[in-house]
Amino acid sequence: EELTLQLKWVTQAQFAGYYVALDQGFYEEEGLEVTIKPGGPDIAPTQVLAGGGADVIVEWMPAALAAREKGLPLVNIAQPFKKSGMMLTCLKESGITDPTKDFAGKTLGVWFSGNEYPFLSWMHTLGLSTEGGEDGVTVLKQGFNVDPLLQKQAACISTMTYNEYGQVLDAGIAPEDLVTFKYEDQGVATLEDGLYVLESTLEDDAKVEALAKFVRASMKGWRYVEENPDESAEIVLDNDETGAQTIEHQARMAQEIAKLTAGSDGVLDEADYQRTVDTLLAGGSDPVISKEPEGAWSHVVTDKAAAE
Amino acid sequence: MLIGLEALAGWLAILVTGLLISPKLAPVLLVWLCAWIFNTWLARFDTRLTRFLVALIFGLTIIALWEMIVRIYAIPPLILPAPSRIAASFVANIPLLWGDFVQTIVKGALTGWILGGAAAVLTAIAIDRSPFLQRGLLPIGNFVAALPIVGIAPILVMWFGFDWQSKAAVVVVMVFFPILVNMVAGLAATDRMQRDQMATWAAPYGQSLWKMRLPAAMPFLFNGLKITTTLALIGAIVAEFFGSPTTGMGFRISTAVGRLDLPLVWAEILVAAIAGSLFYGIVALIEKKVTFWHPSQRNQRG
Amino acid sequence: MMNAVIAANAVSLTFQTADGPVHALKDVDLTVCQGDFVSFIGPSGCGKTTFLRTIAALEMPTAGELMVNGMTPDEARKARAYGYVFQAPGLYPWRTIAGNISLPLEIMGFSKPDRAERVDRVLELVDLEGFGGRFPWQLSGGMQQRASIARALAFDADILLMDEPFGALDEIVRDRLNEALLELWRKTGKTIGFVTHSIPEAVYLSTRIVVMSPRPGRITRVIDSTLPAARPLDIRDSPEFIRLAHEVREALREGHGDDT
Amino acid sequence: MMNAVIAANAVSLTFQTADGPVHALKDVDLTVCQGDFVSFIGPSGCGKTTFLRTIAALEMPTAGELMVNGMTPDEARKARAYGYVFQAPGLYPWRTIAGNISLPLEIMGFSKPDRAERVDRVLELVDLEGFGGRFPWQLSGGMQQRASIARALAFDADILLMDEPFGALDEIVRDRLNEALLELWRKTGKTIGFVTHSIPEAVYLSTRIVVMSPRPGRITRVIDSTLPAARPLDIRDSPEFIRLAHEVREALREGHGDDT
Amino acid sequence: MKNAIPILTVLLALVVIWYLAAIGMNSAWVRDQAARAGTELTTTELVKQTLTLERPVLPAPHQVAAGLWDGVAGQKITSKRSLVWHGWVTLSATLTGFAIGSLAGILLAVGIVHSRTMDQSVMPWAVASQTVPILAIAPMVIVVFASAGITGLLPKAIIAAWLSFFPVLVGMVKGLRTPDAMQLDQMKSWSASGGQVFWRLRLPSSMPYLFASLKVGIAAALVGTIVGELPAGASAGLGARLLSGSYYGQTVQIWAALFAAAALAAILVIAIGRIEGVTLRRMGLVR
Ligand SMILES: Nc1ncnc2c1ncn2[C@@H]1O[C@H](COP(=O)(O)OP(=O)(O)OP(=O)(O)O)[C@@H](O)[C@H]1O
Ligand SMILES: Nc1ncnc2c1ncn2[C@@H]1O[C@H](COP(=O)(O)OP(=O)(O)OP(=O)(O)O)[C@@H](O)[C@H]1O
Ligand SMILES: Cc1ncc(C[n+]2csc(CCO)c2C)c(N)n1
Ligand SMILES: [Mg+2]
Ligand SMILES: [Mg+2]
Repeated sequence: EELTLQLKWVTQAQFAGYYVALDQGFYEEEGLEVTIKPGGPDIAPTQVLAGGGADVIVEWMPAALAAREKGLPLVNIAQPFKKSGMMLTCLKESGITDPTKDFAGKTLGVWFSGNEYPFLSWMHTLGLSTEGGEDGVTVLKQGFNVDPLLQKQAACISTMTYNEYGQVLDAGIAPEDLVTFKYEDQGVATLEDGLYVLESTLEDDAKVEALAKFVRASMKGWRYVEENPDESAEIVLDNDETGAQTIEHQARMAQEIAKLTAGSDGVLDEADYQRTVDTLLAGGSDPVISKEPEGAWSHVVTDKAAAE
Repeated sequence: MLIGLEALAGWLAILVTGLLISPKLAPVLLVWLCAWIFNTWLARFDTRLTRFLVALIFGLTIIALWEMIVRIYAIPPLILPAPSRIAASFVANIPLLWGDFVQTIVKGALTGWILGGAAAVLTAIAIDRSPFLQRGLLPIGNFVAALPIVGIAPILVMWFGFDWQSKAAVVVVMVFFPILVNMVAGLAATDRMQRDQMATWAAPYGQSLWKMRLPAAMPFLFNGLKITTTLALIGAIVAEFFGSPTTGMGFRISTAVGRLDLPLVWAEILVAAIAGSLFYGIVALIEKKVTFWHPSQRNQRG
Repeated sequence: MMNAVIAANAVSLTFQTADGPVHALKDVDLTVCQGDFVSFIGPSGCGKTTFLRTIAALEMPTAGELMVNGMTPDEARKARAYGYVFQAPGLYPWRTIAGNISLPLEIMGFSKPDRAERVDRVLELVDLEGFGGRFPWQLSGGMQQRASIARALAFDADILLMDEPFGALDEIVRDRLNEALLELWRKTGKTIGFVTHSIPEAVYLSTRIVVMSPRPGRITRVIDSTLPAARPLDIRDSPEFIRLAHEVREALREGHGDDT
Repeated sequence: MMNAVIAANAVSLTFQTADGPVHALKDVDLTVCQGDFVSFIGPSGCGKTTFLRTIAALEMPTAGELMVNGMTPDEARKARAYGYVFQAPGLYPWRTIAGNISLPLEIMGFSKPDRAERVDRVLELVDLEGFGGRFPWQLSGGMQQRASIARALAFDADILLMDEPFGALDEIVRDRLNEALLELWRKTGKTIGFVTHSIPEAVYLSTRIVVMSPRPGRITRVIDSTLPAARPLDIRDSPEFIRLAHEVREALREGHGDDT
Repeated sequence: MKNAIPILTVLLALVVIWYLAAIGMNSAWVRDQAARAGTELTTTELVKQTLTLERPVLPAPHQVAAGLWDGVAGQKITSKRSLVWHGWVTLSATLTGFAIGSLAGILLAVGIVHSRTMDQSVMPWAVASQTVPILAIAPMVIVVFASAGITGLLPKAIIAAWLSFFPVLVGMVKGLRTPDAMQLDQMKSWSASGGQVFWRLRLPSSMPYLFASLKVGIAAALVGTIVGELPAGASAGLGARLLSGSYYGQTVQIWAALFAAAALAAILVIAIGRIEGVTLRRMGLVR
């Protein structure tokens, strides 16, 4: 059986579980033929799914719920990432120590293309406008890399624990010179990499069967990553067509990722879901979602996966 | 008349194959055929008004066909929104679109285009007297012009910050060499007799530059300016992908795609197309006024 | 000898081209006096244009000596001694006829009212009153050529060099301009160098006819005109005129080699 | 009257332009017989070219009747009755001289050996043997013009229409080509329509000289030549020639209004 | 060859300017680092460090050269780290797109020259089509094609074709219209058919214009391909290489890919120039 998975970003250890499952033949054992499509900047996985270019996508929940409100019936079928890896990283010399007081008047780097929702929620809870000015923050659409921080174009930038933070360190800035704020610690964490399909897919029992196999094999992949981060990094590297990744960086990423997947068996925890929804609903004047979503998740696939 | 019959046969063939591929296409093909026949009839008059009408009808037909196809095949709006939805989004978002237009086109593209153009013209005049520099600079210029902007953009964003200044810098880099090359060619465009005349009057360099070379270079300069109008827009928009404040057309397009607000994306594209056509049209109009004497302008009557 | 305006002494000019050297002029000797009307005639490529250009300092001779008004040609050029009419009108299309005529005047620093006055005067001279505001491309070829002549006349240079100025005109218009040119020359006493392909034209206009021959470009005959100073148009049917024309044709045919 | 090859009956042609109608031809009557050599002369813009083009069906008369070989001009064109030589050589730069000459032959579907044979024949006729493999820009202007004439001759049309074919050539070359053209005409008995600006050329070549006048374009005089059929070049110094030339000049001057 | 000395001179000047700029732009970072580490720097040390940074703001020429050399010669051609391999991926899509684009341009031009309706309808919109920021919506194009089951080389090639068809169209329309009235009249006086006029007059006279616009077109096609490669992040090609370099802040890698792309463009343009030379010489259009 054939399945196409659309990733949220370029080939890197963030998606090691899937690559390992493919490489180690976990999918094959289940009788699946899986194609993994790497993503990239400005590729919206939700749009690819809507266009029929993929069967399953890896997406963050805020973007998925926003798409659902826009009329694209996305359903979360599994949640391999238990924790959020998002944080805001600031230079110590910018003088920021307390998010509730020090952000006003500063420039902050934020990712857009559907990744901006957690940030907007957070700023709303802090009561900060994102339109700039004395008592708001100036938002800069952060490009592909950590340059805005290194060039001091922004006081803080968005980073992932497993990726951009490492890049900042690699660039030669010591951890002592940095201040970081994890969304997790600020109480605004939202669920990250989950697996989503269209509602209609779940009406087809054969498809559900295949998805169950897929989730089971993928989780097996993630377990493997947690146990063998270095080898997993190698596997990811083999699958990277650009040849730009380095083993050091990917190995560290695999280790950091393992911290986020730890404790997840793929089943979405309703409490986590509710926390994400609540955070998003609090989104202020331009809320990410305006009403409590319904049917945005389903356990049928994970239940089936566990049953066999 | 014979040619008319041939063309008709051709259209019938297209019609039949179209219907064979998908019978649902019948109304689409019918509208197309009617519009085409009407246009063919209209094109015969060949006046300024009918030329405009023909182009307009062609455009409207395309839009009508687009709307029909989207509806007939129920194409999801997440892939291709219908023109009616795009228009609705356009109307609903005019203040937003205006802000983006100012940020990207007025501040980014226009500033960069003017700076780049001015720099190119001055450079051309500076190297005009030195064949050595010309021979050395132009091939390298062509090489630099071939550098894909997408590669330069992140670097310039890194250098000039994320606001419109870096977009203008990208535009400067993009338009500089095409204008330079045209201007250098233009300054060399005087024929030998015209230069000899200046020599028999013992004209100093400044006079012959001002009274002969610059006027003679205008058609070439405007050629370069026209080509670069669309380049300037593209450069300013694409550069926003590599970092921008939270306004601008490139910013809006990428975030709107992320939010699956496709009608807004297309409304931005519409703004870009209108602005680009206007920009081009205005430059062409100025060209007409400035180079009224050039054969290519004189022959365009009626 | 009267005061020599142009004195060429064994002037040679060789162009270096990709196919080897071209001897455009070889050992050309010629003295032109104040008030002479000298025509140059000869087959294509014999160096007529080149010689005129050399006089005007648009080319440098590679050998020999050339003096104009006792100066080098380049000094004479800087002293604005020449009016030069090129074979094609060569008007600047972005200037009106009046603007074209006033262009050399601007360059030479004439005052604005002086310019306007001169432009009007020469426009009348070449029969173009009322066309000053038109652009060159709105005029017929003949009118453009006349404007170009007017331009060369406007700043009153002592030496007028004209390279086939009437080549593109029809016979009737040409006759008129020939008459007008003779008239102007008689009135002003300018020294004129005139290139033409037409034997009757050369005979009709000149005090001296210089016959040239190609490969290498050289002077083969200099024929002094025996016609009177006053020349109505039908002097061209007179036996004296026909004799001179015949002489020129014979001279031309001698110098005309196996060319194309 | 002998068999009329071209019969124009009150032919008029008016161009509609942005500045109003231009009467390029008005009530032109003319009959040209088999074997005639007709020259058209007249000031610029009098409709010479337009009349030639109308005969060749490149323009449509707006009034009047025009018959060629008893057909409409367009039928005659389709029957390939014309060879047309334009004022400029108009050779295709991407074809050799031989390729240029054979182009109309290819279009008309002549066989390959026939083409080669004809190309050789006309090249010889215009004195260009050995130049068939050259490209146009490797030849002088005169040679190009001859190649262009050769091209019009190659397919042996009965009617040869030539629009100032020698306008750009110098006098000596022109003389030669004039002689050659007369020779050809005598040998083949073609009917020739010939536009020129030169009075001596018209007198030298023609059996009839058509003098035209502008605004509106019309025929003002038709002068039948009294010269003998055999015409050496120095016939031009004969009193009869000079008389004819004078007559033509007078006719021209009459028709020449207040033009430019 | 007489151009060699001027080019080398200008090149030398550029390299010098580049070095100075590299020192200038990188020094802020070096100073910052020194301050963080609490050390003092001598000028020579400063200069040395600015030219050997791992993540320079502006890499020095020798760093780029080393990056290029490593990418071209330091790897097996089939390796994913080889610029030759990425160049090849980009090249194949460029050529496909260029073929589609120029063919479309030529066919449209033929139609426009022969049909007044097409001339009046299509031409104004062809101009407008180029004002659509195709580069900005490239990601969407890729997605839309993917939804129609078209993936891989073709979507990139279509973006390339979109950018390259316009110059070819404009040049070809101009070229096909170069024959002047006299040449057309000549054909008419021989009563040539429409096809004969096209093949023997219009097409040959359009050749110089065609080649000039093909050169512009192929450079545009390359830009289109590279942009098409960007959103498809992790796939191969010079565009992907640029992007990943940018993503990881590896300036040397960006510049190396950039120069590789420019060199590819230069090679393509020169190649067309060669074909042009041979063709036009055969046609006798070059002296
Ligand atoms: N710039 C140049 N470089 C090389 N050769 C030249 C140059 N200018 C003229 N010649 C050659 O010098 C010779 C004389 O040319 P010139 O123009 O003086 O002839 P001409 O008598 O004016 O002919 P025409 O009657 O055709 O105008 C010709 O063989 C020409 O090819
Ligand atoms: N296509 C056209 N459209 C409008 N007017 C035209 C056109 N062709 C010719 N004319 C006008 O018709 C008149 C006759 O032109 P024609 O070319 O026949 O003159 P001609 O006698 O050949 O002159 P020349 O000696 O200058 O070649 C002129 O006034 C000309 O401006
Ligand atoms: C233009 C752009 N858009 C979004 C992201 C954010 N993003 C997508 S996946 C992912 C996980 C980290 O690798 C992150 C942060 C980015 N970096 N650049
Ligand atoms: Mg000359
Ligand atoms: Mg004519």
